[in-house]
Order: sequence, then C-alpha cells, then structure tokens
Amino acid sequence: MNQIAPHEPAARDAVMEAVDLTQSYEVARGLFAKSAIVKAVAGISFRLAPRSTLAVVGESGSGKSTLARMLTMIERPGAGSLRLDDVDVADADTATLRRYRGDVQMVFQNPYGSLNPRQTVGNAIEEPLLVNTKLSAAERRARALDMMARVGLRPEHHGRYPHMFSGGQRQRIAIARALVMRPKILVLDEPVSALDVSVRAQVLNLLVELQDQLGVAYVFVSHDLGVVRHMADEVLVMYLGRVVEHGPREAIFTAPKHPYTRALLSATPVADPEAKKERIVLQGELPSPFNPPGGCPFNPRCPLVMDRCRVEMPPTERKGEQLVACWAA
Amino acid sequence: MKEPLLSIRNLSVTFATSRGPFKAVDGVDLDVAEGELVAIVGESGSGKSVAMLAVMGLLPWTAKVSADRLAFGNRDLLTLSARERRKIIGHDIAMIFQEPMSSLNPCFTVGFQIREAMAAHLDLSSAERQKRAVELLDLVGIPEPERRLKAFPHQLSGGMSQRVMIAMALACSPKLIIADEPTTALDVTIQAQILDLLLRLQKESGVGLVLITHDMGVVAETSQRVCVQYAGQQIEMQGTRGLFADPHHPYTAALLDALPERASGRLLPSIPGVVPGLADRPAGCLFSPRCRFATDTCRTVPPSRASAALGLALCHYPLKDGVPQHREFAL
Amino acid sequence: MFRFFLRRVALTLPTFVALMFVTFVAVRLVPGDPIEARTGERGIAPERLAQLRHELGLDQPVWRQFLDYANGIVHGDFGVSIVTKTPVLQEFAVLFPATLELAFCALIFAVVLGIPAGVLAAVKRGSVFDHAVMTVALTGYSMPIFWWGLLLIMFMSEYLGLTPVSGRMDLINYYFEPVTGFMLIDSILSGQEGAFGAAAAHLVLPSIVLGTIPLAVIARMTRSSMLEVLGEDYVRTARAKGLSPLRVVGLHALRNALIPVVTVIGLQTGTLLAGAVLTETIFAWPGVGKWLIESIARRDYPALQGGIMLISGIVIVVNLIVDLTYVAINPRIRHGG
Amino acid sequence: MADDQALALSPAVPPVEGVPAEASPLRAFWSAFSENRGAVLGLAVVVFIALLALFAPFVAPHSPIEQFRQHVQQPPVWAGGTWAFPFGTDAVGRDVLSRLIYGARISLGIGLSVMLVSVVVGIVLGLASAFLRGIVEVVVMRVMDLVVAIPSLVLAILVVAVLGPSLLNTIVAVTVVYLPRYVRLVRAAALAELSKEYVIAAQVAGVGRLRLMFVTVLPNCLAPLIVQAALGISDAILEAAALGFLGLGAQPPTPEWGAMLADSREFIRAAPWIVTLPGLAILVTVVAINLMGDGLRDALDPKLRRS
Repeated sequence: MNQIAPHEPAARDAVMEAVDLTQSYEVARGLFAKSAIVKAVAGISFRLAPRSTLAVVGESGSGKSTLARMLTMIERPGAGSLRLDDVDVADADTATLRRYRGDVQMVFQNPYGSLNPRQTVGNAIEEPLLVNTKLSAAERRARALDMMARVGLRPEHHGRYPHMFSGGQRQRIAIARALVMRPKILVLDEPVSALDVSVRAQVLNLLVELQDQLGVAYVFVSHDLGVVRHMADEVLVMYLGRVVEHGPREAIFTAPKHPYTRALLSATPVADPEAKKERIVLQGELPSPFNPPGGCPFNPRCPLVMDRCRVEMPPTERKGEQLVACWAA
Repeated sequence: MKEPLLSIRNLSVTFATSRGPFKAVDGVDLDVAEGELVAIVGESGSGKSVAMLAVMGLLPWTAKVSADRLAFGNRDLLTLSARERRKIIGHDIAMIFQEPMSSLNPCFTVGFQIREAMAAHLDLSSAERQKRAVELLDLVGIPEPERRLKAFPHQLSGGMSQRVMIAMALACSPKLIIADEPTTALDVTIQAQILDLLLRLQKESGVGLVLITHDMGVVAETSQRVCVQYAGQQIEMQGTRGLFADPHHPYTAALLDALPERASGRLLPSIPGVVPGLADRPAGCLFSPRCRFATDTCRTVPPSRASAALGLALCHYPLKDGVPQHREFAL
Repeated sequence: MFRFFLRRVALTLPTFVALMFVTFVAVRLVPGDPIEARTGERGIAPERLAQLRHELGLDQPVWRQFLDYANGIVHGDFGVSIVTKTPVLQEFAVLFPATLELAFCALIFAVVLGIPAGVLAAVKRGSVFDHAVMTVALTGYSMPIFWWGLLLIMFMSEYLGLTPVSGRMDLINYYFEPVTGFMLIDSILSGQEGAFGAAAAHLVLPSIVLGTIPLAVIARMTRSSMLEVLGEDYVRTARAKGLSPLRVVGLHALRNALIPVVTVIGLQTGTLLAGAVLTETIFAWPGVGKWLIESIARRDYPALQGGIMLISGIVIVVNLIVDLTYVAINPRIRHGG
Repeated sequence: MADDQALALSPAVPPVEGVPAEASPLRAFWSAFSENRGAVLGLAVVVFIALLALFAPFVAPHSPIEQFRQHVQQPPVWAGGTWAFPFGTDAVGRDVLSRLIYGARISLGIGLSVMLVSVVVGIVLGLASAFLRGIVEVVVMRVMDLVVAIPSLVLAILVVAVLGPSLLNTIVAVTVVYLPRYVRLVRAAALAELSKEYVIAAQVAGVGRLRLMFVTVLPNCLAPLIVQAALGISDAILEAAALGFLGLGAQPPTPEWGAMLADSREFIRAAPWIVTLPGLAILVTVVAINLMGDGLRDALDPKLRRS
C-alpha cells in the first residue's frame, strides 16, 4: 500500500526504518459488550536520518503514542518491519533486542510519573548502565556525572530524590537517563507538553544542544504544532492510526496538502493578535476507534469530502514535497 | 467605559498550610464590563484560577480571602451572606472548569444537572425547564438534544462534556462567565470548536467573559484585554494588541520571547530558573531572580505599580519597546 | 445487564467448588476416625466397623467420596449430625432465623448511626464532633466484642437491671410455637401482650455488641469516602451553580460517596456472621454461631462441615447480590464503558 | 561522537539552580508522623507494652501460673486489696497483674508473627500474581477469594478444629485468615505501580523482570503495606483473643488475655476485675496500635497527607 519513495537525505543512511508498522488491540468494551478489535496504528512507514528530528503530530486517539511504544520496543509491532541499522527488530529474539535496546531510548510526557520516587537521581541515571553494561561502579558514576553536567544538573544532585525537583528539572533527569547509554535514537513522547512556557523553552533548547553535541536522532511526538515547527526536520501527521501527510517541515507548514493538516494548522492558536487567518473549524469529533468510518478515516469531518472518500481508502502519493493520503489533495 | 460588572481591588488569598501561610494571590485588581472579554494568563502557580475561585466563593476553608473591594454590580461580595451570595453565584456569574469530564456529576443525567441550575434560580415549571434545556443543548451545538439530556456524563466525550458545561453555565442567562482553562484538556480541533462557541455566545448575548488560560495563542485570538499573573501577583494588564506588540513587564516580554512560534533562532530565549515556591520567595520583586534587567533595587525593594500607559506593570523599570525605563523619566 | 449477571454468577461457581473441596479435605484431616467418634471409646467389632465404613462410603476411593459429597450438597444433603442424628440442613434452618434476626438488627444499628455520623464528621472536618466520632469509631473498631458483651451484661443487666442477660425470649412468661423463626414477628403473631417488647429487649444488647465493629467501619468509610468526594470537581460545579450546601452535600456528594459505602456494608456480612459466633456464645443466643462452637466441643464434624459450608455459601451469595446492587447504583458501570 | 566537546552549556540552557537539599527521609517521616498527637500517644503506649512484654520476668511481681491459695479472688488495691497483688488475684489465686504482663508477651508475639509471615507470603504471592499474570494470578486470587468468603472467625475455627487448639495453631489459623488482605494489597499496589511511566521507563532502560519486581516496584508498594502490617497486628491480636475466649486458642494455664476472660466469665458478679482487666488490656493495646497505624497512614500515604 504505502510504497514510500524514500526521502532524499534519509535514503542514503537511515538509523531507523519503519515499513508498514501496524498494531491492533483487543479492547474490552465495558462489562456488557463484546470486545472489539481496534487498529491503533495502521501501516506506518518512515525513515529516520541520523542527527535529524522526525515529528509525529496528531490528536488523542491518533495512535502516536502506540507508535512511540513500538519504536522503543515496549511492545512488538503487530505487523510490519522495524529496522535499526539494517537489522530487523520487529520480531527479533530477546538477545538481539537487548543489543539494540541501548540504541533507542525514550523520554515520557509526565515528568512526575516517569521517575521512580524511591530512586535517587544518580541511581536512576546509572541504572541503564548497571543492567546493560559491565562497567564498574566508579565508571558508571563518572558517566552519570558527565551526563548530568550535559543536561545542566549539578554533581550534588546525584544523591537526591526526584520529589525535590520541579517538572522541568525532572525532565532533564529523564533526558539524562535516556541518553546515558548514548543511544542513536531518542523517542520523545510529548516531552514538554506538561511544562510551563518558560521552562519549556529551557528543555527545548537543551534537546537542541544535545542533538548537536551527541548526534542523536529524535522522534518527537507532540500535538503542539508551535513546538513541532521549531524542532522538526520532517513531520508526519497522523489521524486515526494512519499517516495522512508526511514531508519536510517547511512544506507541511507552508503548503499543507491534506485537509486534516490544514484544519489542524488553522485550529492552532497563534500568539499574534494581528495575524488574520482563515479558520477552518472541523465539525464533529474523532470517530470511535471501535467503529472507524469506511474509506478515508477523515471523511466524516472533511470539508472536501467526495463520494469516493467514503468507500475507498486513498493511497499515499507524493504531491509536491510531501506524501499525502487524500483523493482531493 | 461602562460600569463594570465585576470590580476587584487588591484581592489577596492566603492558604493555611502545614508549613505556614501561603499567599497564592497577592494584590489583584480587575474590572470586567458587560460584553467584555478579559483573559487572565499565567503559568502554573500564578494564582490565576485561585483569584477567580475566590470571586465565586469556591475556595476551601483553609483559604483566607481579603480585598479592598470585591463587588458584582453594586453588591459587595465580601459582606454578603452566604445565602445572598448563592443567589448571584450560578445565576448572574457562572463558571466553566478545566476538566469537563470530571466536572459533571457521574451519578446524574446531563438533563438533571442542567435543569437543576434553573430550578435553583429561575421560576420555571418543570416542563419549561425541560424545554429550555433542549434549547440550550441545541444552542451549544449538541445534536439530538432530547436524547442527550437522558445521557450520563461518562457517555459523552470531553468536547461534548464541555459543551454541556457551557449549556449549564448559560442556563440562567448569566451576566458574567468565568472560564477556567476551558480548552486545556481538549484536542486542538475540539479546542477550536469550543473557543468558537464561547466567542459566538459571548458576542450574541453580550455577556462578560473572563478567560483563564496559560496559552498565549488562545489569549491572542480571543481576548480584548489581558491580565498577566506571576507567582500570585498581577504584574501587567493592558489591551491584547498592546501586550503582544509592546509588553511592559520583563516577565511578559520574556514569556512571549520563549514561545517557539515567535522565535527566529534555533535556540529559544528562555527564562532561567523556576517560579519561586513557598520557601524561596525573594525579598524584592518576585521575578528579580529570573529577570535579566534586575538591579539591587529589584532584589530588595518590592516594586509598585506603574501607570496605565506602562501596562500597570509591577516593576521598578518597566519596559518600553524592550528597553527598561526609569520610572521618573517615563512619566 | 443480563450478560454481566451471568458472568458474575459463573465466577462464583469455582469458589463454591473450592469451598466444597476445602470443607471435605478439612474434615478428613481432623484427627480421629469418624467411626471412632461415633462409637466412642467402647471399641467396635471389626465386622461392624467394615459395615459402618461401607454405610458411610468410607471404603470408596477418595475422589469418589468427594463426588458423593459434592453431589449430596448440590441436592441439599449436608450430612447428618452425629449428636442429634438430624440432617444438618434441617438443624441449620431452625437456628438460622435467630442469627439472621440478630445480624439484621445489628446491621440496621450500624447503618443508621454510622452513615450520618460519617457524613457529619466529614462535613465538619476537624471539629470536636469529627474528633469525637473518629475516637469512638477507633475504639469500636478495636473492641474485643466478647469483652464488650460481658461489660454490657455486667452494667446494663446485672447492675442496672435494664435488659435480660441472655436468650431470645422470656420463656417463663411467654410461650408460642415458632412460625417464621423470627422472634420479633412471631411475638406479634402470637397475640400475647408484652411479647414483642420482651423479644425486642432481648435483642438490644446483642445487636449493639454485634453492630459495634460494623458501625465503626461504616462511619470511618463514610467519612473518608465523603471527604474524597467533597474534593471532586463535580462538587465544585454543584457549588458554582449556587445550590444550597444541603443539596450539594446531601445529594451531589452523598450519592457518589455512598457507592463504596454500600460495598463495605455488603462486605460486613462476613464480619457479622463471624461476630455472631462470639455474640451468640456470650448471650446464649440459639443461633448458628453458638451451634458451630458447640459442634466443635462435641466433635460433631458433619455438623461443623455442613455449617461452615452453609454459612460461607450465604456469604458468597450475599457478596454476589452486593456486586449486582453496586452495578445498579453506579451508572458508570450500568451503561458500560 | 562529539564526546570531547565542552560540557559547558550555552546561556540558552541555564543550569539547574537552587534545588534545596532534602531532609533525611527518616526525619521527614517523623515530622509528618509526630504531627498526629494520637499517633505519638499510640506509639508511646505500644512501646511501653512492648517493654513490659520483653522484660516480663523482671517486671512482673509474681509468676503468672503460681496459685496463692490463701488469696483467691482478692480484689485489686483500689477496691480494698493489698499491694502484694495490685490488680487482685483470680479464681485460683494467681496474680492478675503478672498474668496480664505475661499475656502481653503472648498477644504481641502472636500479632508480630502473624504479621511477619503474612507480609512475607503476601509480598511473594502478590508480586507473583501481579507480574506473572495468567494462571498464577487466577489460582492465587481465586484461593484468596475463597478464604475471604468464609467468615474470618469461622475459618479460624475450622483451621483450629483440624489442627487442634494450641498457641502455634492459633498463629497458623489467624495467618490464614488475614493473608488475603496482604496478597490483594500487594497485588493491587504493584498493578497500580506497573501502570506508571517510571516502570515503563525502567523497562526501556533494559531492567529485567526480577529487578523490576523487587528493586523498581516493591519499594513503592511498601507504604500501604507498612500501614496494613501495623493494623494487621491489632487485628491478629483481636482474632487470637477471640479464639482464646472460645477455648480454641492458647490452653490453660497460659496467661493469654482472651483465655483469661473466658476463665473468669462465671465470676462476673463476684470478681468483676478478673473480667474487666484482661479485656481492658486487649482494648488498650489494640487502640494504641490502631492509633499508630492511622498515624503511619497519614505520614506514609501522600494522597491522604494533609497539605
């Protein structure tokens, strides 16, 4: 279905390549109904170049968190392949998985829930080294202190517990923990959406600097288009488990092709009262994932809907600089 | 200027905590006139919700509210008896909350909860209440209103729940609506729907609207006037266009600069440090530890309010076109 | 709703089977041969022994015995008491109304006092009343009820002479045949003047003693549930509508706060039946609890086995009913997710 | 890799300043615990009773089983007795005070042993069913359901009936009765923790299952478990006393509080102190432990902590 013409820079060397990743869940629907199969992610493909940032954009229910969980191998893809440095890990054995575990790390949305409250900052950062490497305690400590310095934590924070730190500071601890194994890829699941504006800027800057210093590639999952526009090289827009549009940042933001991308952009408030823009307010809400509409999943809310959209899923095709799945685009 | 609906002078709220009193709101002034849309913006811990909950009388008993003036129309909310105050609350002033899903009582139907608001304040028969409830749901854009009235809150999505909350707020045709982060818990496209709905209803009915938010984008797209809060203090207030064009308080300026959509470079101009907590409140200006213009005066002497021309900024050296002004020269 | 009902009922079946298994195994583990227990220490002729073993099915393989036992229970055969030679089920049926009457009155006592006390304590959090309720509840929860019973008898009956010391009825002045087995009802049906008062007087102390721990549990649970609910967003919404405090607390908060309390009340069935063993022993109340203790003393294992099976079965069924009630009062579950 | 690059951050990323050093966890716990005066009082009483129990041979004026035939049913000192037997003597002339002091040994001993066994078994079964799920969870939880379905005292009676009445069997019976609470609590706490992001973060970091169970998750389940353990001691003391009262626990002449009560029932009119004092001892001990347990809950469970 999605025969991706690979992106020019990524085509040469991709650190990660996903082809047709799919994940379905069986969901119990309350006590009285039959359980249903929900396609959380359907046929997602992309290539991630080293030192680049791929942003995954979507609203709740779009499947972006499921995608993040698959990329970090918290759960195995239901179908499709996921290649890390040309090794398929989608259904690799445990030993292979372990070897590549250190290459993909993750930072979570909620800085209050993602740190173990009974673990000191130092132990949290050293834990990946402890369980994955044979480094001595002194070496681990040195690596942890080095990483702490890089994220702006002081050595005396090593023995402290997370509860004394603010949200932004905790997020730095989480970033240090994720980077201490020197992964090639960092999956960031809404890393700044729980933070206040002033602190958000600190963390975004830190991510930018760490990418420059360490050459790590980011998969940046977010619903905030302002942040995405600032951070991303490439953007992947998801709707109801599918990619509706995928392309370089500038193309997505200046010349969006898919009606959903356009609606999303126009719905995002801009901090400029002088900006006069035409607002596309989408009607209705996200359809139930238990009972997705036939054809294009966006058709019940689409302002450009045609008869064809209701029966046939549009293919992903190159239109301009980006890949778009829409009959009308 | 029209006679203000809501008039607040020097409002302070102090919470008794186990570690001593905590001043969550410190000297807030605000006037809201009929048909006006004022935004209160601030980061978490800025006391923006607490100030409005104090107006509504919804704070827990640990809170101590004081003000030079806290009036709705010609009625002094501070001296009103609880019974008299309840005639205003929910009738003339209504409030919409951040978490629509948990703000509706899970044990009662949507219809019951909307009709209940009318039963408390309006002299309507039950048939009239039902009829108005249907009209209200229709007004807020809920399809099949008769059927929806029989639904329980858990059967509604977040966007639908917020529409119900809005319908409930409108039930007694209030003069003022306070919306506390009404779209924060919602997705972008749903947020756009709810904001459009609120703006439309506000324009059509001429109700005064106070919008509490942390999102500068929402402020820019909706409000006429903005009040910026930091660590419980109101640090600046001016018209929305003016605020975005020429912020007078260094915090407002820094906050706007830190927005990715307004930044030009790869690195954002961020504000160092964090909002002061209970234990580490500075002696002088509360923003001084994070302010790049701070002087020794700022660190030791609490600032006073500047003129309206300088956005009532709570600052020793308010900015003008990004440049700190010495107060004595500014006016 | 029906699907849920079926599923919930199906879930209790394994518990029943396991219960049968446990009682079966437990009684086999009891030291001493059941035949010896029957014949006493006089000894027995080997042929008679073999015959008895055959009659009781003890010469069958163990699994066969279990199946026979289970089959018997399914058909209402809980064995025959060694001492009285009457079927266990029959004895139980005679004694159970006494226990039920006592447990019911105790529960009413606990609910009627516990819920209002808990609600008021939560609303007046930190007040003298709150502290008093919590102190009383803590003491009640910590009370050794057999001692509490003795104390009350000592004070109310022996010292003040207000209430009878023991039993269900003043049998010297009143006598009537049991109709329903419930003394309160039978006393009215008998038409004898003063009989109902006498029956009620006998119930007062045992009900208080048995209801003490449930009262403490319900008051504490109501208070904490209420405190939690009072902090919920929807209570703030109700207050923002300008509703009276009585309506906010008594309708919006209480309705939600009662959901866990109802569950806890249901779970008190076990506590009540366990407490009945002690209470009935102290007050010489002729119910199943006292009967169970006496069965141990008489080494009447069939009675013990059948009695435990029946009491536990009742608890399981009551818990099932509680679960279904819970569904009925909680719209979130009633209408599915 | 750019490892050799300077670690200094650019001004755009200000370093973290001003994180206050924290008080030691013990000190923080004590300051939260001591806020609750009832809890401190409870703790003081518990410590006092524990000391009495520990040093019973040195504290008690007489042997708990020695019968002073000339002093049968002597009233306590405030009711006209002598200082030789401050709390009076029982029906066979044993010193009530000494029996109460030795009884504390038995009650606290039962409470502690029941609690220790329940906690250990509860942790193992609870964690196993939370982590292994599947058949392990089904079997463990069904068995616990069964235990819960049988009213506690009835179950204890059944166990004692099978094993015969004795002190040790009382411990076994009460442990069986209270085990489900611990298993369910540990499982529920572990499941709640398992759904939190820090556990997923540990898995992404490559933490194996055993480490996840005991190093990552278990410490976070301890707070409710400690509270339950404290309250469990008092429940066990009550249950054991009830068994003793029914004659199914410790056998005479062991000075067990419940059994002492049962022995003296018939003297309720003649010698009310023999009935009153053992019960009072149980009540005071249990109230003290429960007060302490409530204080522990307030101090350890941040959800219920007053802000």
